[in-house]
Amino acid sequence: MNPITIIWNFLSNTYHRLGSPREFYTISRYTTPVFGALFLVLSLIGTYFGLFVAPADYQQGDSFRILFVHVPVAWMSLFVYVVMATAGAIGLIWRMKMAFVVTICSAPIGAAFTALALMTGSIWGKPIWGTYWVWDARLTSELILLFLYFGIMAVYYAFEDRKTAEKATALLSVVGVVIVPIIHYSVEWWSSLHQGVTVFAEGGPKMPPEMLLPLAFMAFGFMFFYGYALFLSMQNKVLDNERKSGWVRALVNNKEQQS
Amino acid sequence: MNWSEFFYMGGYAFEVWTSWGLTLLVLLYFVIMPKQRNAKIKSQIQRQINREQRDQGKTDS
Amino acid sequence: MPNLKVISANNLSCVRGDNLLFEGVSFDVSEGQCLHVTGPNGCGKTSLLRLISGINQTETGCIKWQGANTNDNSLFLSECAYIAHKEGLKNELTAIENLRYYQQLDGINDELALDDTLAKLKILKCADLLAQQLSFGQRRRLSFARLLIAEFSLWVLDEPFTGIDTDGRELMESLCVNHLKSGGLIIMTHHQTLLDSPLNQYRSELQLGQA
Amino acid sequence: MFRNTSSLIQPLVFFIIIALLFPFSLPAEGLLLQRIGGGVIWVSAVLATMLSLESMFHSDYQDGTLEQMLIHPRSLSLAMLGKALAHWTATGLILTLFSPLLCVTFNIPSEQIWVLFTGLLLGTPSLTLIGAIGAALTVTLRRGGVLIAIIILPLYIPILIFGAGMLTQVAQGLEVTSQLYALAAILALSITLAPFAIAGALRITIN
Repeated sequence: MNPITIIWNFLSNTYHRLGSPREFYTISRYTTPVFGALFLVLSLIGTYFGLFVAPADYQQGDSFRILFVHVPVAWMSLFVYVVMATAGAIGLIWRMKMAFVVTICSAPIGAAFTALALMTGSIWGKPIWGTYWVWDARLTSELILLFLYFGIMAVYYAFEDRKTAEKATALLSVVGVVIVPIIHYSVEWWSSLHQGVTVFAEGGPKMPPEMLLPLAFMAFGFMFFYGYALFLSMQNKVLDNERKSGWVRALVNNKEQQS
Repeated sequence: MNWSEFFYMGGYAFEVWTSWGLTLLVLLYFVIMPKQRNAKIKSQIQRQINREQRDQGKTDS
Repeated sequence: MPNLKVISANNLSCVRGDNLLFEGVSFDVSEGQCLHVTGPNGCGKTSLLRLISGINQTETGCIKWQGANTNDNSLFLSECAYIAHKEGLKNELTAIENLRYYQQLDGINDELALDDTLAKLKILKCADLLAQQLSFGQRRRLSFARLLIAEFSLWVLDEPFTGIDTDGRELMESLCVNHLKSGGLIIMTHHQTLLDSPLNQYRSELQLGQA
Repeated sequence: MFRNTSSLIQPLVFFIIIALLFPFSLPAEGLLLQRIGGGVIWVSAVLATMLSLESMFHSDYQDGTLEQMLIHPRSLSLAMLGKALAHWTATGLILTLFSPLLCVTFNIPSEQIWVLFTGLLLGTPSLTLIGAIGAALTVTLRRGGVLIAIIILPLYIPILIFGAGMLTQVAQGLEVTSQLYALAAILALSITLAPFAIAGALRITIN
């Protein structure tokens, strides 16, 4: 058997196992702590290098240290959106139950990342621009992204029937992901009309390695955090959705008897 | 390295620590909230099972 | 017989919220047969009809028309007519305009056939009244008229005999019998017995929701 | 043939009233209105389109004709494209035709009126098509109006930016061809993709 076949078999096996709520629950009980631990290790290293080792920026002084939370969080806000929409598309096309759970559980996390990116961005903006808010292209697109997340969450909670809600949410997230690039370009063009805005200079064109290193650690750390938080929330959703099934009841009952 | 100097952050203490603090709060929320919810859902299901068992006992007798 | 029209369902189920309405429902209906779906309120009769007619997608099992899956099957859709509680009539249009709309959707343009159909259902005198001016029974008859304007083989009828007078019921029963005699299929719900109805001899029963 | 004339007039009246609220809420400077008038008209058009969306599928859903469309052998997405364009002629097109009149009351110079008119003509069909996705998603909900706004307004931003931005460009004496192309591209994209999303949304929500 050649290695590609082995990898393919492994992937398709994982896909099918993750597609079943019960299998997902079993697997996630092992993977979730691993994600949590990876997040802790990576973000602690990143924090150490970011706050203690990296020298102060020659222009922005120590305020640039906001970058180590702001930039990863801003990246994640988009990353989560893409994951959410991809999962939504998978759910709609292949009718995969667990894909909808990914979509629905991602939305609040993505919204929180987006809100964080906005808040840290405007706090950082105060010393740099002299004001909390400027109609900068990136901040504005991020704000619109936040409203897209709100819309997606609102749709999910508007429907009484869970399956309808899941599919409607998935459809809206797919529609959103088509429009996000258009929003991005339109906002960029629009902000170029508003002259006089100082454009973010993130430590010059080339980032020195002592800044890049902690940023990379933090970025990967946040990615694992997303995995960790997503799995925690998906476990709850699965328990809630499948509360009438035998395996959930057995699981709860066993826990009770052990304690 | 001097700790008070570290917390002073070259005069940007407020900006840096609110940003990092807010991030930490949000991260904590997404860890603590699901864990609490998990316990809640499980106890709900447990109560449901207990109710059904009691109900069954009644109909049997 | 290769051309015998038959609809067969296998292992259908319906879940609403957390409630399982029915599962493992299977049946076969072929030419000249009428499937009578019975069961208490809320047992999923209407949901079953909506699955059959293709408004809702099947979660489990499948429905086959002439051996082919009915999902996105335009041959099936063009041969199946579904008459629901909601009559599918536009209030702002007259009776004949409503009927003409459906006729033209099916690509036919035959003014005479419209009049004939209305006459068959004895509502020709209402032809130029707005649908909102019709009585409930007249609206039922008008929605029934839709079955006759194109060549549908399978009629899916949700409580066709409610809200109409005895005369109307007899009329509709005779239309159904004619349809069955000419090789049509009917799947219907009706909360009362059909034992004393002329449909009885074509009838087979599917009971939902026996606990 | 319009049997329901009130639904034809309501969005138009709403459009004009919103636009006329602005002069009352702004300082009395003729120049200010002239400068922001185009943006005001665009915002009013967006709001008027959005208001009309809730009723787009509502009566069809209530009387059961929408279900019948769902199970008709003809393509649902094509039917929805037709439906959206018909809806547009009764809302967006009429707003566009009336917009020069509002421009006159705002003292907008005539070369800008043309730009605004063309922009609305290209932009409002996209507004209706994208909005119809939201209308289809919320058709079964009893209180869908606010939800439509939350879903749809963020998606309207690019159209608003290019449409209103053209006026700023013209006022500065710059070319607007690239924005016109952008609006046309968005329209082409909405015509090709939105009908599928509308049809998909209806199949999901109607059950």
